[in-house]
Amino acid sequence: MSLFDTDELVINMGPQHPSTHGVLRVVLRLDGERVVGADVVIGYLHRGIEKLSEHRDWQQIVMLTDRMDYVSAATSNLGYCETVEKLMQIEVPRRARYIRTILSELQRIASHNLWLGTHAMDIGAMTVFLYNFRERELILDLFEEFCGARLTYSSMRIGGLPLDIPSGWARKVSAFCDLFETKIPEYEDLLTHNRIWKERTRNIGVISGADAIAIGLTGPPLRGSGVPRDVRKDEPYAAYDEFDFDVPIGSAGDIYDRYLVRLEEFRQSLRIIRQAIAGLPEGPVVGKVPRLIKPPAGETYHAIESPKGELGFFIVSDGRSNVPYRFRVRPPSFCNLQALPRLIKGHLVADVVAMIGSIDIVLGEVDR
Amino acid sequence: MHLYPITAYHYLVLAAALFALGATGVMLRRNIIILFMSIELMLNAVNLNLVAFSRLNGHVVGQVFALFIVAVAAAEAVVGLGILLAFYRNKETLNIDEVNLLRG
Amino acid sequence: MTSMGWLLPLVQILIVLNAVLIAVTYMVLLERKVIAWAQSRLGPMRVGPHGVLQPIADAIKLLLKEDITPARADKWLFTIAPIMSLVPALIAFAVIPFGGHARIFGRDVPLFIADVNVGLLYIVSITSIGVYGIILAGYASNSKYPLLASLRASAQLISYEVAITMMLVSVIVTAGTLSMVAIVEAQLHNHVWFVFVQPVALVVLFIGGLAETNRTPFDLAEAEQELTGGFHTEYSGMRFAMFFLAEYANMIVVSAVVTTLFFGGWLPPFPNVGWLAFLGWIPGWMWFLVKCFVFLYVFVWIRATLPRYRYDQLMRVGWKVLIPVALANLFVTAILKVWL
Amino acid sequence: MLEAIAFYGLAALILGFGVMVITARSAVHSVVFLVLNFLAVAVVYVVLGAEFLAVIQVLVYAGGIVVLYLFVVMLVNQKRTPEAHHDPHRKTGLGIMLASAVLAEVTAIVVYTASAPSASPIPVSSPVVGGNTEQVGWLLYTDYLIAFEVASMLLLAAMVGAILFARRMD
Repeated sequence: MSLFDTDELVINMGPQHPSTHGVLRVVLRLDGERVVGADVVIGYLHRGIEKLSEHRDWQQIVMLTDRMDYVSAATSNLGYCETVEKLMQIEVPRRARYIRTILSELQRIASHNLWLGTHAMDIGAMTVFLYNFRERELILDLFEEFCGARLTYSSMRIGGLPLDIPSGWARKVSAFCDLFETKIPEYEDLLTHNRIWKERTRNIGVISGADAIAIGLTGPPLRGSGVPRDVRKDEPYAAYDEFDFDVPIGSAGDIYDRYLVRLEEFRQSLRIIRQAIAGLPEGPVVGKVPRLIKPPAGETYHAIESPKGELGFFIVSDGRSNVPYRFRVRPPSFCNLQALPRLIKGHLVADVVAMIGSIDIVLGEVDR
Repeated sequence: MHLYPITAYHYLVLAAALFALGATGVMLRRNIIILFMSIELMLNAVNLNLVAFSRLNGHVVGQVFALFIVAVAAAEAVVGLGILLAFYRNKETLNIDEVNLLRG
Repeated sequence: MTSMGWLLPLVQILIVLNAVLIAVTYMVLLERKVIAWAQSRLGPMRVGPHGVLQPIADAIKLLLKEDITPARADKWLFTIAPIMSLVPALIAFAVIPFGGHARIFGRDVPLFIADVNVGLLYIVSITSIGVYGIILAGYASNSKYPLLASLRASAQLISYEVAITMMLVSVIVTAGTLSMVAIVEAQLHNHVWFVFVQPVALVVLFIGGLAETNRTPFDLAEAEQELTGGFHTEYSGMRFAMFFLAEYANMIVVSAVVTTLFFGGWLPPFPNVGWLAFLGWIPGWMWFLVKCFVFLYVFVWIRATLPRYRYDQLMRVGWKVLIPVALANLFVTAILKVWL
Repeated sequence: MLEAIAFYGLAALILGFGVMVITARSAVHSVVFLVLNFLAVAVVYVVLGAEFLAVIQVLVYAGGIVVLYLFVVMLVNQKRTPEAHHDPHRKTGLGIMLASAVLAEVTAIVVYTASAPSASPIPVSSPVVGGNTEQVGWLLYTDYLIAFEVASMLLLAAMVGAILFARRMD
């Protein structure tokens, strides 16, 4: 196509487009099929969660955090609850911390399932999509049994959990782990050594470790570039300091490495869940929490490793009212999305969808 | 010359009419691309003639000639459109009347 | 007698056209079912037992849907594009031999519409017309995604046609004829299916066929995830159905051509082996359909398995792999043909 | 009788599409009519017993050359229509006169020759011996081998030339 001196073609990818994972809008300037410039336009799903939170009392905010990263509600719940606990210096019982860990690792698997399915679908492998949803369904069943919801769980409370796990639940989780372990090779058979998959993902969207840090990438995109940063390891929260697990890192920093990193995280998550189930302590699931939650005046920042990256909450309390004075989220999707214009410049249209997929964004979290 | 039965001459008349159409197009239109297409029409008329003659003489030499014309037409189209694109880049028009660089 | 001579081709055309259209609609059902099984789900189950009436429901839906023409579209081209896409796909069936001769009502009836001596070239030239439907659809829609898709599709079609045609020449050299019927008969006389003589040609032809029909992994002109559906994005209702029919009819054409050229068309397997003679009891057209079905199944199977190539990779595969291989194959074939 | 119907039908189609080619307002429409015209001509070739040429006509002309035209028409994104500018020196009437003169002359020659007593028109239905494709191929690779090779060189040169012309000067 470069034979012909065509004008630059501006196309709007999104906000209504099958592979922008929601309502992301990317304004692409194309020369033939090559992208010469890209502007990412966000805000189509803005609901003002941060501002809204300054008018809800502390327990109600848990529900709002569900609606940020709606495919990974449990980790958002966890991040918020731990931040408030840190602010109020509440001791969470060990059993609650274990269960929180199990929930957030299950959530990580479910989120990665959704990511792998849609990412593979964007690149054209439709069967992987349905395989992943088959397994994600089982996790949703587990969550439903635990808290009654399948998407927006509100599964945690400040100081612990709303309720203990049902009897037999732990056994079901173990059964799921055994089953899921046999399913990972199914995804790998379809993708990892597939020539087309490799050609589509290798050396595409490369970002070096230094660049990744400079942009502020976190989570699998950062680890795919070879930076071993994982909040679970570096600043352990919940019960992560009690378990053995590895932080997988990539080397090339391309789409393929990010894929491999997430695939390995499936296995590491299973490892953590198994240890947690095996060592699940007895005891209460709620700590000593005052009836009226009113944290002392002060501010705090606390981050957890959500499936997408570092999810941080910055909360200021004035100590007088029963609402936060300032509530601010550091959403991993939003920060990782910043890499997109830099990644796609000079690539082809087809790569754009692969890259949007590889950084794994959820627009609910980007726009909040 | 009767309407029926159809002889090779009928085909010759058809070819002549097609050729005249092409010639008209070349003279009337100003869009260079349509001009080119008119030339293709004329080449086709010639081909039709050759095939009709080949039928008339019961020999396929005419068809071989027609094949060569197809090859030449392909070459003509390729080079012609290449020139056209180069021209279009410079002047941003396809009007034959504006192809007057040699007029000074 | 003369009146019968006129009637026969008409009846044949009617039968083939209807059979093809029904086959195409059921091809869609087959695809949905096979992919569903590959993905551990059930596929259509509601319309009729196991969804066997689904194609009819789909057809009725498409027929009754509102046929939208975008306001700024070129109406005339927008209307003619699906027709230019469907017609070549259907008339390609004219030279495909579904069987040898059969005796029906005491008459010797050929199971093909026409046996022209340029049969194979006819198919190649007819399919090369199909590209107009795609280009015009993209242009007439006056919309950016379809335009991009139609440019992709036409570049793809044109480049893969080269490899396919060269491979067909290899087969023609082997068989020594251009007629589809004679190619099948050549396989009978040589006592071997050409798949054993020209395995490379089969592979290249099938890959080229995938690209020609815009199927996975070469379906990037219809990539929903990239181009929101491709050149027929702006189409709806009956006109969309025509593109749909054309695509699936083309798949059947490719399967039929591959069957005819490489797998002995209507011949039973190994007709020269004595103890396999009982296979000859099954009529030839059944064999033909079975072989076609196998290839259609492979089409669907590939779709369920593979991701999609990128545009430049597709071009690279076409120009830097398939065409050199096709040339080398043709060269070797010609040398062997002359010296052996 | 059947042949007469076929001939007049096809002739009407060919000339009709030809008229559309040169009168269509949009160049894309012209291209479409050109394709249809070529297809009709291909059918005439079949009627005349030149199946191979007919297939080549469809394959090379309709499937190849005209696609090129279509590409160019679509890619030269026209900012102003070519017909808008009118050269005052242009003599349209003279053009029509010239074209009709050509038509009249050629037709007159044909009709005169056909009705001359010396020319006994051979009915078209006289059979051509042997397979058409083999004959054409045989002639191409024996008597016209040099011409064939020259044609292939011409195509090669055209290809190189076109790439040179169309390439961006940078």
